[in-house]
Amino acid sequence: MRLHEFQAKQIFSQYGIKIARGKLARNIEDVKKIAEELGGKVVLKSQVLVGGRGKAGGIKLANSVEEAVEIAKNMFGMTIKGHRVDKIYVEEQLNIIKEMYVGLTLDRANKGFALIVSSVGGMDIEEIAIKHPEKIASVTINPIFGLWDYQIREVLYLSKIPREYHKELTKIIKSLYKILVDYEAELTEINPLAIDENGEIIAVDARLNIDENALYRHPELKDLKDYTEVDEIERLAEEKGLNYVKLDGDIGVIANGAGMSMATMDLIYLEGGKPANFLDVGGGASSEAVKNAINIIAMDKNVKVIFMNIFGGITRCDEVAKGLIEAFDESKISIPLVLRLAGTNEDEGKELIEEFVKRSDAKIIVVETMEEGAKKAVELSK
Amino acid sequence: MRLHEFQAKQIFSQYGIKIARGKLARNIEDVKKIAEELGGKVVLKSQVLVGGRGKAGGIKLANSVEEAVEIAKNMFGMTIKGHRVDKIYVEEQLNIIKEMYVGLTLDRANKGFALIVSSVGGMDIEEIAIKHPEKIASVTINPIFGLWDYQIREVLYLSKIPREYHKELTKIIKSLYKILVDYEAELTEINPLAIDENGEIIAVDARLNIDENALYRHPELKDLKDYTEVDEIERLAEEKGLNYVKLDGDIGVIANGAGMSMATMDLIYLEGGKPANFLDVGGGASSEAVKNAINIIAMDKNVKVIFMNIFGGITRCDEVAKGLIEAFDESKISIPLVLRLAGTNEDEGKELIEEFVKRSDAKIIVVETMEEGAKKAVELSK
Amino acid sequence: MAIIIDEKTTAIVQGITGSQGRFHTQRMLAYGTRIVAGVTPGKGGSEVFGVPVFDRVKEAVDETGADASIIFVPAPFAGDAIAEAVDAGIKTIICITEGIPVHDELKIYRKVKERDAILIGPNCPGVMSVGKSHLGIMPPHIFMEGDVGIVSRSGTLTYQIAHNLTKLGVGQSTVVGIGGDRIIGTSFTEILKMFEEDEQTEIVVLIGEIGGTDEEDAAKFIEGMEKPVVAYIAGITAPPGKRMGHAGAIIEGGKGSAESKIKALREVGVEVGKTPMEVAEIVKRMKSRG
Amino acid sequence: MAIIIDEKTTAIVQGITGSQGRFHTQRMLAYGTRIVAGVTPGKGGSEVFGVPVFDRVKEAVDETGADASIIFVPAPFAGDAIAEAVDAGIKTIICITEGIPVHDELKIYRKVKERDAILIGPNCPGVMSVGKSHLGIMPPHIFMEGDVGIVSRSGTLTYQIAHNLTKLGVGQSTVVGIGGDRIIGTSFTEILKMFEEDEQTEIVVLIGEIGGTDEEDAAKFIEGMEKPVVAYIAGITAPPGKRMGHAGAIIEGGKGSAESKIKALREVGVEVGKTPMEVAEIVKRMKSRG
Repeated sequence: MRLHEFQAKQIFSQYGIKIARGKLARNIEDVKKIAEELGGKVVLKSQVLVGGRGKAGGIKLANSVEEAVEIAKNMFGMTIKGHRVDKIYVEEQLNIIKEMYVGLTLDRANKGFALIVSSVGGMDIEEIAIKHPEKIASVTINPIFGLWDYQIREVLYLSKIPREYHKELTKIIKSLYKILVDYEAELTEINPLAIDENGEIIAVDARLNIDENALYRHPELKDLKDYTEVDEIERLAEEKGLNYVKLDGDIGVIANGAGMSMATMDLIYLEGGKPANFLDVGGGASSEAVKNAINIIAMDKNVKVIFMNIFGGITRCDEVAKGLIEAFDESKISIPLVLRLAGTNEDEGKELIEEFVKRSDAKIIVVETMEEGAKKAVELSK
Repeated sequence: MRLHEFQAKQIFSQYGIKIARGKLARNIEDVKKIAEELGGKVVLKSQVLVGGRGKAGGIKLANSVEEAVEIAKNMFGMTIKGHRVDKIYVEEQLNIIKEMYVGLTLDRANKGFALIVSSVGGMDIEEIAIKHPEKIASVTINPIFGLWDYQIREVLYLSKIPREYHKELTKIIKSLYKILVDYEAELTEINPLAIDENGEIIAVDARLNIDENALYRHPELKDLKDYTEVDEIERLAEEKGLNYVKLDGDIGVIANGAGMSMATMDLIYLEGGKPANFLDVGGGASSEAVKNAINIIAMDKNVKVIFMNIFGGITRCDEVAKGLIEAFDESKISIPLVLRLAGTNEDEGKELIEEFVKRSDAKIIVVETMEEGAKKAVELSK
Repeated sequence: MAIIIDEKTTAIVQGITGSQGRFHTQRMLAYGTRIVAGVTPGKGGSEVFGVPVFDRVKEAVDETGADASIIFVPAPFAGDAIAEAVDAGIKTIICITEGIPVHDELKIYRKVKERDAILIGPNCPGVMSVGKSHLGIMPPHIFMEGDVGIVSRSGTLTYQIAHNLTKLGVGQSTVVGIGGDRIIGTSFTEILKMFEEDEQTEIVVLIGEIGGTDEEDAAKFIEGMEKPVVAYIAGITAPPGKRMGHAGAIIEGGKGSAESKIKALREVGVEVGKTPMEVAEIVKRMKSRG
Repeated sequence: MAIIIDEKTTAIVQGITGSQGRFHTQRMLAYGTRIVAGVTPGKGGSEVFGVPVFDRVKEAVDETGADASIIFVPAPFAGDAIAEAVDAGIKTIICITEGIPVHDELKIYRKVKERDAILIGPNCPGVMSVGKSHLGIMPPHIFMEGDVGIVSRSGTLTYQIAHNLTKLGVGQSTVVGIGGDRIIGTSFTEILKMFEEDEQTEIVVLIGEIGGTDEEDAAKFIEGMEKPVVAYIAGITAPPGKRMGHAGAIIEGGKGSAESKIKALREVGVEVGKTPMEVAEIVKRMKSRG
């Protein structure tokens, strides 16, 4: 779960990391008031849970209250990579003389965390990492021992950041690590971490991603989850406990298992079609889950055909058939559905479907293999 | 550093462990007021930093305010194993139906912590541990992984405490472990841990020993250190940074190194004498430290002779001689001192002493070996 | 022979009294797996399908001498269950549980290594040594005994490919689901090593997916392997998903995509099937040549 | 031969620019110890008695190939210094620093074991392989090369007994101060094992003191040793000290006193000297018999 900049900054600040003065605005009035408080020279930062907002015009400087209001009028309601802006963080302008990068993240390969520091920061850090890897210093943290001070000295030394800043940076890195541990985060990142004209080190942006699986141990964090900017269908899917991601194609996909779902999408692509979504009903899916899945996909107006690809291991094909029939029965679904049903209780499932197709006008096409199903679905989408 | 019961209970309570209602009294007035608040039926518990106060009469029940006051009159000022009572913790009486034991302590042999639980508790727990080891359940905690839940289940299972109490005990054990880690304690212990008539589990006593070496990381704890009941000489020695323990013999002992100091005491004992103290001036002792050491020992009225046994490794014998001379010069010490000086700069040191003895009336007897020195000191003490 | 488990493996089921534990215990017993005990704290003394239930793993091990454990314990308690198992001396642990916090998984990874044990999973379908022993949640009827080893990060996709192989008359030796979480106990490379040394296995099928660099690392090992490997990588069209900030991109250094994985595997001579069926066909072809 | 260090050992000094580090570096160099580098963060590029100083241990090791380290870093930073040394690949670490928090010592103990390194100390006088190498703070002039190994928890008492031996014409092989803290990196037993295998050492002197059960544990090992052990235990008259509540008594189970240690040692045939001089005399007698 990714937090907004303003939420992450609040937490970072509680751990002693310096941030610029600023407040969250939910409307033009707020922007006016906050800009006045901050003396007019402000930065307006759209609060959207997506990267690259700077390049997409989601961050703007204003040199007066009036200018701030004008910018905010355009910024509220704009869409950045599909995310609608309904919150703006208004912050004082800083005179920055240097931008750096510091981040801590899960390191899968080394079964720990990576501490990454760079003497350069800002929007182009990823490119720099590829083109100038020598500008990126990192160490691996073994989580059972935690972060050693010598490791901080090591990355700071390798980063070639002037020694005068090491003491303050050491404090910031220790705070970030403490946040990582206390909040069971997957990522704590400051990019850019800026040095201002007074030599103060200030977090200009703040990123904090929490492990959703650990949220039960941090009930206070659940309230920080922001659904307002998320697609309506995605929100509904999450409510129903389904793993759904909207895409821009026209073939609805339902499969059981994440790997199976991806493989199904890949097959559609190989046949020349475009998947409208990723949807994993999960292992051992109930008829209820299958019904919900079909209803959610049917909400997407772009969907011309649904390909449902089930290989029953724990999942029972008769359960799947029941859910499918209920969805078609109750919701009068008119979209054609290509069905591939194999594995546990395959015959019972197929029998149920056969009966249903006879007694209804549902367009359900049963296929034998997933390869065949993908081909059929693409055909029907053209 | 051992905390008082009332200090430990305050911390335990902050971590969710239930304690009886109670307050600290520093005089009879306090006792009266607190006993009234608690309804008269109270327990008076002397706050001294020594074990076995119950058996020594330092814990008494009162059934009325008047009785509480009477008991307090006797309790204030009494001495328990050399510790003067100047604080009484006044607590409500509980109706206890069962006493248990739970403790966490440093486990030297296993390089970790030991979690110990027993279905029996109270004053005789150590005897029980020897006579009925089967009544004591314990597990070792590897500190880098921390305490696993299964280990708590393990000790509770082995302790044979009825299962209905396991849930609450699990919470208490987790709290005790958290205290151990947060405060860098060497010991957190509740003995007895009582079940009252309502089935509530309550810490009747509370023990928390903090690692003195870690105090710099817990500055707030330094203020909890209580010197009031400690021997005046011991307090002064601590101020001067000397490792001093008062004993009841008449031969003052000064040596460098803890092992050397103990060996010196053992030699005195073997020769039929009794050491008046343990005093380690430490490795690389300065003349200042030596001077302080002599002055502190001279404060003890029981001391008839001082045996100073220095083997100079890092410690330089000339420095030692200088400190000794200063002490005798400045403080006009009349107690005879047996001096054994060997090792680094031995000749220079001995020369300084020889000159000093010539020009003063200081009674300094120089010997060649520690065995000889012990014999001489014992002779002089008779 | 087989890897990880075989007909001599005696196993306990942790979380045996839960609905998942109960359901799969019955299925594993039906397959012939030697389930000798179950463990659920507080349920000691009861039985599940004739299997005695204990309160503690240590007790279960002392009583039965079990050498493996399969874990169905809910996510908040699963890490602790794994620690209990390894501290009781169990050397092979298969953790089915999904949704374990990643900080727990990191700690457990070190705990298992400390005891020189093997952890398969978490969030995996388990291990099937075909015809010998099944510790997992796989549908047994789709497998056929043979000489193809399968190692996979995905559950259903594994069944699909095993099913395809069986339909083509190609049997399997051991089928291992290593789990879909970011931190797992055993990597592709470690399983490939076992297959390379397994007498029964002649060909290995590796089923990967986007994310992480485990497939790229495996490619390095495959370069030195005697036995041929056929692969399938899911996720060419997958949405980039929730990217881990800049930091994630920096440490993966351009790896992690399906393209990167397929490229790495092809460079060391691995045939990568475009569809699950193609994977089975490649294997079939190899065998008829071979 | 010698144990732990010898004339081939190349060492770094962590905390070389402090007053202790500087003082003892000079003494160790004078003894002929091969000190090849020093480390003090922020002081890289300087020199101490001709020894180059680096900011980081890794740098020092890369530049000089050092295989041992002696630590004079102040207590709050000493644990970190040990971790830095082992992670840089150093396998022998001697920590002189006194006053390290015990929770740090516990963590460091595990860290050192994880890297299969040896930690002597903390709070110890170091190691003297007589005539070959000295990594410690011992007074070199009291030692004489020979075949008696000494292992001790106490500093000054060690010098006293070594001095006594030298005066009686009995030389020493290696003298090891394992440190006086409750949690130390290497136990009596581990050092006894090394002496038992050391060709130079013929007799071992063990100098213990009250507290803990390390001497009792050593007695168990001595029972199976070929080489004779002579012991001294300090603290018969020591005040019981700050007892660790009931818990401490419970886990030590009646062990820890000088009596308990002397009894355990005598039961396995160890001669225990009543005075430091008697220890030396016992050894002398053994040698003249032998």
